[in-house]
Amino acid sequence: AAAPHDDTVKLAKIPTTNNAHLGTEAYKDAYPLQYKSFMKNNEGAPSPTGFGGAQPENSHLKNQPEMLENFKGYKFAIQYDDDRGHTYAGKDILSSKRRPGQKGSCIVCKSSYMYDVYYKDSGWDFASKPFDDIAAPIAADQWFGCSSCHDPETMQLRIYNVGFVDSMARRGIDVKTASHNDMRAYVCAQCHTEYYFTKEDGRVNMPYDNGYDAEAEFQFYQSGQAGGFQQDWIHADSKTPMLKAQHPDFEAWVTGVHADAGVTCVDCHMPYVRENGRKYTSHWMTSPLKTINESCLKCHDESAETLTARVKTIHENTFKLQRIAGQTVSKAHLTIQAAMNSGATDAQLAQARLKLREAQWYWDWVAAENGVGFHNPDRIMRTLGLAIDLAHQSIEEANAVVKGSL
Amino acid sequence: AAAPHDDTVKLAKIPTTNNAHLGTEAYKDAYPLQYKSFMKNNEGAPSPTGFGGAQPENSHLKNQPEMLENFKGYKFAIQYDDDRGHTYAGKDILSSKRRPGQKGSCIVCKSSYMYDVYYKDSGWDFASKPFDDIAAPIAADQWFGCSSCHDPETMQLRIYNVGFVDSMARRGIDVKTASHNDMRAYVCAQCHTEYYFTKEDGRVNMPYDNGYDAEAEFQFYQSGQAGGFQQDWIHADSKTPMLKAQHPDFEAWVTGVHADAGVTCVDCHMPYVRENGRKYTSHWMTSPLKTINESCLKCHDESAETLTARVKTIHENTFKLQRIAGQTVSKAHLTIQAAMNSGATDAQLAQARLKLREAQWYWDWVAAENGVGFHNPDRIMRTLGLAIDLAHQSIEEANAVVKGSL
Amino acid sequence: MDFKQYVSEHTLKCLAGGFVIGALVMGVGSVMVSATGGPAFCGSCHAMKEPAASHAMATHKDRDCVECHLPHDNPAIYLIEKGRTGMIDTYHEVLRDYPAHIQLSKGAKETVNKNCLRCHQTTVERVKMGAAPMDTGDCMKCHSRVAHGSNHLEGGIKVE
Ligand code: HEC
Ligand code: HEC
Ligand code: HEC
Ligand code: HEC
Ligand code: HEC
Ligand code: HEC
Ligand code: HEC
Ligand code: HEC
Ligand code: HEC
Ligand code: HEC
Ligand code: HEC
Ligand code: HEC
Ligand code: HEC
Ligand code: HEC
Ligand SMILES: [Ca+2]
Ligand SMILES: [Ca+2]
Repeated sequence: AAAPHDDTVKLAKIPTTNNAHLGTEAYKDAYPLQYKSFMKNNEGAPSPTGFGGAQPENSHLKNQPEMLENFKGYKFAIQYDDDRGHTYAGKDILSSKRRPGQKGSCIVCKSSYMYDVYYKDSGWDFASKPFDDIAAPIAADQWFGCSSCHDPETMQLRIYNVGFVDSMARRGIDVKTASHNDMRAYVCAQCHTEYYFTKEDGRVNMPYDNGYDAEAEFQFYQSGQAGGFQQDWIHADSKTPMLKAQHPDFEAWVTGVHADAGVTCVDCHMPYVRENGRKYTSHWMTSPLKTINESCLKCHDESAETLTARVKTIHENTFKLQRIAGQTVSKAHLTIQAAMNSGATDAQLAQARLKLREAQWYWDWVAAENGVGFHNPDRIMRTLGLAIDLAHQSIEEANAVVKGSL
Repeated sequence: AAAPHDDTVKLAKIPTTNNAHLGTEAYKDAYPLQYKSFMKNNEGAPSPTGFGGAQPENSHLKNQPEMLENFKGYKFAIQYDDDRGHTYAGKDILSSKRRPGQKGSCIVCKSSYMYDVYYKDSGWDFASKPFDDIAAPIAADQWFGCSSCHDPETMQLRIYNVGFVDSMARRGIDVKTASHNDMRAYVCAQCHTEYYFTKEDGRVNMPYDNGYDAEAEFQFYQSGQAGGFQQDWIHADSKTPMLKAQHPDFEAWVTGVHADAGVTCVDCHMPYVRENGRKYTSHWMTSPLKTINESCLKCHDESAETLTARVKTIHENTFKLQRIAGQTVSKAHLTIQAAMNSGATDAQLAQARLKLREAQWYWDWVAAENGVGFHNPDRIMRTLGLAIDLAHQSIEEANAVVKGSL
Repeated sequence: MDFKQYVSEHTLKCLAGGFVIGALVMGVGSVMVSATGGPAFCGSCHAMKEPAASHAMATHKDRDCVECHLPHDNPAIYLIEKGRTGMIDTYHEVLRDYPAHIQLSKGAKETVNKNCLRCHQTTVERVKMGAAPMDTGDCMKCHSRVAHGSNHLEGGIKVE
């Protein structure tokens, strides 16, 4: 279904010695245009909107200090950065202060080594082993390579993340028979999505069963559909069992206006560009506003300025509510802690904690999503509205337990 | 600037005896197509989205009972209906339970009698006189006629509502020299906008000075820019000085994505239609989804189903937060009342009331806007997010005054 | 050596080449003129492949490109304009420096609008835009896709 330009692209035989086909260098001579543009992922420029961007050490914790409270007791309070180019995927996980103590499952979205070596050999066994052991054999070049998206033999787009394949199957979607257009989203979706590690064997799974939005995913975790998995951690201050949301870019996009029109991640983030009059797919996956002519103006008649300003406006409206939601969630953690200090029991605080867990989930779902609202404005804003409401309800509830209420 | 057809359409001499030119019948023979389509405003069909529509007695108070609390002590708690066709403008104001006790200013947006007779004669004098006296000479046919939008002599679009002209002038915009395209929005904006009656002489004025959005308009009222006008009423339960927002359709639209692209009210609500291969402007101003082919599909390539579903999704996301905001505002009124009953003083409750006033303003701005989010989704959702946050803050504040807080 | 380098080192030659093509178009008779106004000729350039492909899918696929994109006020202006724009097109085609998505310049929009009216005056003559389309934001505000289909179709980009 998903041949890149079918017969028009000359197929090269990529060497497999030392798993060279899991890297990028082995493809350099055969596909120079794609290789060269992929290397642009090393560039670290800010976004014209002032949100996102690809600078090193662009710390979420610095830009939104409320995260320090909200993730207290969990690794995300130690280091949590804005994402940057794909070429950094390996470097950044290896140097992340979140790495120590992790399991093999963390390599799933950082290298197709997961599939081409480990999974083919012994299924999900690698997932529960220590990260450092599993990561050791992966060479620098193999952390994120062409094989993350392409079948090295056919150069067709492929989904190697078996967790995504299984999760989609539970929704009745067979990604093996997906249309070419759908593949242009699924190939990103396999990583750019909310996930959790199953309690049973540590495999990667997605909570899609009830639908793709934040509310449906919360329901998934609440109703026991995640099996033994119940929380990511217990919050240090409020002692609430928390969920961490991770980059639900796919889920945000899929119910939005662009997905309605069949516009995929690739259309915006990997537009067709030209060299010597011939088109090829840009492999610089970054803010589409850096390539607005190719990414947006092929469909939109507005000027580049109008369109950039519009994206910025959506970002600003989103970020305004995101900060309010995040800060109210922080206050709720502290209020529940204060209630505990005043002698409130777990039974008395159950409601307040449940509301806080849900509130933080909605806030985090948006904060972890990378489009800062753009991928689905009204859906994202709805999610933030729910977060604000629930966080306040939690605060009011905790106060009521100790102080009573009017 | 705004001739509806320059030399191409025959101009008819419209009789002025008994102010016939302020009605519709006098235009019937000269402009049969426009007349006939204008009469379709009498049709009372629901909208395909299930929101809005043009049914009689479609009561906001029934669909959102929280309004009964939120408007307590003010006329809007007695009767407040969804709008319907322009042909009902006179009928509905005369039969409204909100009518008794009103002033002449209420006729401003119901009939150009305001301008062509009263204003031309003696300026804004009519505005402070009793409504019933001012309304008495206006014949059934003259309540909303062709002259509401057209200069009866030239048939050009015109703005007769002097209050709008003055308010725009304060923003540096001279509507007399507006482009034709801008006129296709201003002609609606003169009525479909937030307004207040000045304390000084009861004239209609718009709070545009700091910007068009809900936050800028709130700042206008807070900073004394409205002169002697400080509130619409004192809330019966919470004793808070309240503002009522009224149909800010223009303000919602003007910073949205369609306005960016120069798409005006008329493009959607009065599309071109054809008879015998020639175009004329539909004068059935209603939900554009009833004429989705002419209203939307000329610019959009999505199917009618996809587009209708999208509008409905935006409505649903908006309405979800709108209900939460409205209900939280209700709770805030009751909480402040309870605080008063427990002996809290006005000084102690000042902060809680101020937050409630602002919260309700934001909620009402959206509830009174007629696009149910569509005219500017992320802006509207931001406004609702602020409402939810502030209403809860008010509740927490009032509780803290009496019960203390953690 | 890439094209840009080639052209910047041989600017004069290229301009002369462009001029010759333009002059040819202007100079040759009406047979040549009509042979160089349709999708087959216009679509022969790389830059024009996408407009030609989208045109082929549009309701106006039976109208020649020049029906819309050249002024039809009188034959002399038509020919001068054809030569002038032909040279510009050729220059940028050789340079390969045209943007990913070419957009109509202001003058080109006016030309197109006048041509819409040439065929559709009767349809619009009873509404405001009949006399002065540009004032209403032009025909393209609502009909930009009648001539080139669209990339907005459900199912994503069709023209690639
Ligand atoms: C993050 C995903 C991703 C990575 C990593 C990736 N590609 Fe691609 N590649 C794509 C997509 C998506 C397409 C467009 C395929 C389509 O629409 O059929 C594509 C297309 C291609 C094509 C077909 C020609 C074209 O330009 O459309 C070639 C050749 C190619 N890639 C080579 C490479 C090479 C070499 C690397 C490593 C340097 C690489 N790709 C890395 C996603 C990726
Ligand atoms: C289902 C795919 C997936 C899994 C599993 C996954 N990641 Fe990621 N990771 C991503 C994606 C996509 C990004 C980029 C988007 C983002 O940062 O929001 C990312 C970004 C990162 C970054 C750089 C940005 C930051 O957060 O500081 C680090 C470090 C990282 N991951 C570490 C880990 C660790 C440690 C694990 C295991 C606990 C892990 N990842 C598991 C997909 C995944
Ligand atoms: C194998 C997993 C994986 C796949 C497949 C994948 N991504 Fe990523 N993506 C990541 C990780 C991990 C990062 C963060 C890297 C870092 O910050 O170190 C990232 C970062 C990004 C960024 C941030 C770049 C910046 O400039 O800030 C963008 C944009 C992006 N990905 C888009 C895409 C698109 C589009 C596709 C599909 C064509 C895709 N990704 C496929 C894992 C993946
Ligand atoms: C219609 C265009 C469009 C589509 C489709 C789209 N995106 Fe985006 N994406 C954007 C824009 C615009 C931004 C914000 C960029 C900015 O502000 O600079 C963005 C931001 C991002 C970022 C963060 C980049 C950064 O600068 O840090 C990631 C990662 C991302 N998108 C991934 C995806 C994935 C995965 C999909 C598909 C599931 C997708 N996008 C679909 C337009 C799109
Ligand atoms: C392949 C076509 C395509 C591409 C590429 C595309 N769009 Fe769109 N865009 C659409 C369609 C279709 C809609 C829905 C409205 C419509 O039918 O015009 C839309 C809607 C929008 C809207 C209004 C919706 C909203 O959420 O406010 C904005 C803003 C927008 N696009 C910006 C962008 C930007 C920025 C990019 C590039 C990063 C982009 N688009 C890329 C087709 C596209
Ligand atoms: C609510 C505003 C409004 C009312 C009331 C109204 N019109 Fe119009 N009319 C318009 C607009 C807007 C146009 C389009 C003008 C333009 O773009 O120049 C228009 C255009 C016209 C035209 C020009 C031809 C055409 O179809 O575009 C005629 C004739 C006309 N109206 C007659 C009438 C008659 C007769 C009535 C009363 C039965 C009436 N109008 C009531 C707003 C209105
Ligand atoms: C600045 C213009 C303007 C002024 C002044 C104005 N209205 Fe309206 N009125 C409108 C518009 C526009 C609508 C339709 C939109 C809506 O209902 O939201 C409307 C709708 C109505 C309706 C029908 C729907 C409903 O609310 O039940 C009534 C009744 C009404 N107005 C009464 C009044 C009264 C009484 C006054 C004076 C206190 C007044 N109007 C002053 C513009 C105005
Ligand atoms: C003179 C004041 C005035 C002007 C000018 C005006 N309106 Fe209205 N509009 C009203 C009033 C009043 C109502 C409510 C009538 C009722 O419910 O009785 C209304 C109702 C409506 C409705 C609701 C119809 C339904 O089916 O529910 C729409 C849509 C509408 N107007 C659009 C427009 C558009 C578009 C324009 C400009 C072309 C416009 N209006 C100009 C005062 C005005
Ligand atoms: C891009 C199209 C578009 C533009 C521009 C637009 N509207 Fe709307 N409007 C809509 C849609 C869609 C709805 C929702 C209709 C529904 O759900 O049935 C709506 C609803 C309304 C309603 C309520 C109708 C009802 O069914 O009760 C009013 C009144 C209204 N708009 C007035 C205006 C005014 C005044 C302007 C300009 C300031 C404007 N609109 C600009 C598309 C538009
Ligand atoms: C004269 C042209 C025009 C008309 C008429 C028009 N639109 Fe749009 N619409 C646009 C443009 C331009 C955009 C911005 C995105 C883009 O560039 O495609 C847009 C964006 C949208 C979007 C995405 C933005 C969002 O807020 O989610 C939706 C949905 C939409 N339109 C629906 C409608 C509907 C429904 C109607 C009819 C009631 C309508 N439009 C009438 C031109 C138009
Ligand atoms: C019926 C009139 C008509 C015909 C025939 C026509 N065009 Fe166009 N052309 C237009 C219009 C209208 C636009 C503006 C489209 C827009 O704004 O999106 C346009 C835009 C263009 C553009 C700018 C790029 C773009 O897509 O907007 C190019 C280049 C172009 N045309 C070339 C051609 C060629 C080559 C042909 C013949 C194969 C052709 N046109 C036939 C009306 C026409
Ligand atoms: C020699 C190759 C070539 C041929 C043949 C060609 N074009 Fe073009 N055309 C181009 C290039 C290159 C551009 C972009 C110029 C630029 O970047 O300003 C262009 C631009 C255009 C534009 C947009 C110009 C503007 O400034 O708005 C139109 C319209 C157009 N061409 C129509 C045509 C028509 C009609 C024909 C046939 C009579 C034609 N072209 C034949 C190469 C060509
Ligand atoms: C050379 C004559 C000619 C020119 C120039 C022309 N048209 Fe047409 N147009 C036609 C004919 C003939 C039809 C009937 C459809 C057909 O048989 O191609 C038509 C059909 C239409 C239709 C109805 C079909 C549809 O696609 O919705 C519209 C709208 C239209 N034209 C608008 C325009 C616009 C806008 C322009 C300028 C960009 C334009 N036309 C330029 C001849 C022309
Ligand atoms: C504000 C939007 C708008 C603008 C600007 C506009 N049109 Fe239209 N046009 C429409 C609508 C809506 C229809 C569909 C009417 C119908 O189907 O009954 C239409 C229909 C047509 C048709 C008839 C299509 C058919 O199926 O027979 C032609 C021809 C046409 N327009 C030409 C033009 C020309 C020429 C211009 C510029 C002078 C123009 N239009 C500007 C909205 C517009
Ligand atoms: Ca980034
Ligand atoms: Ca209505």
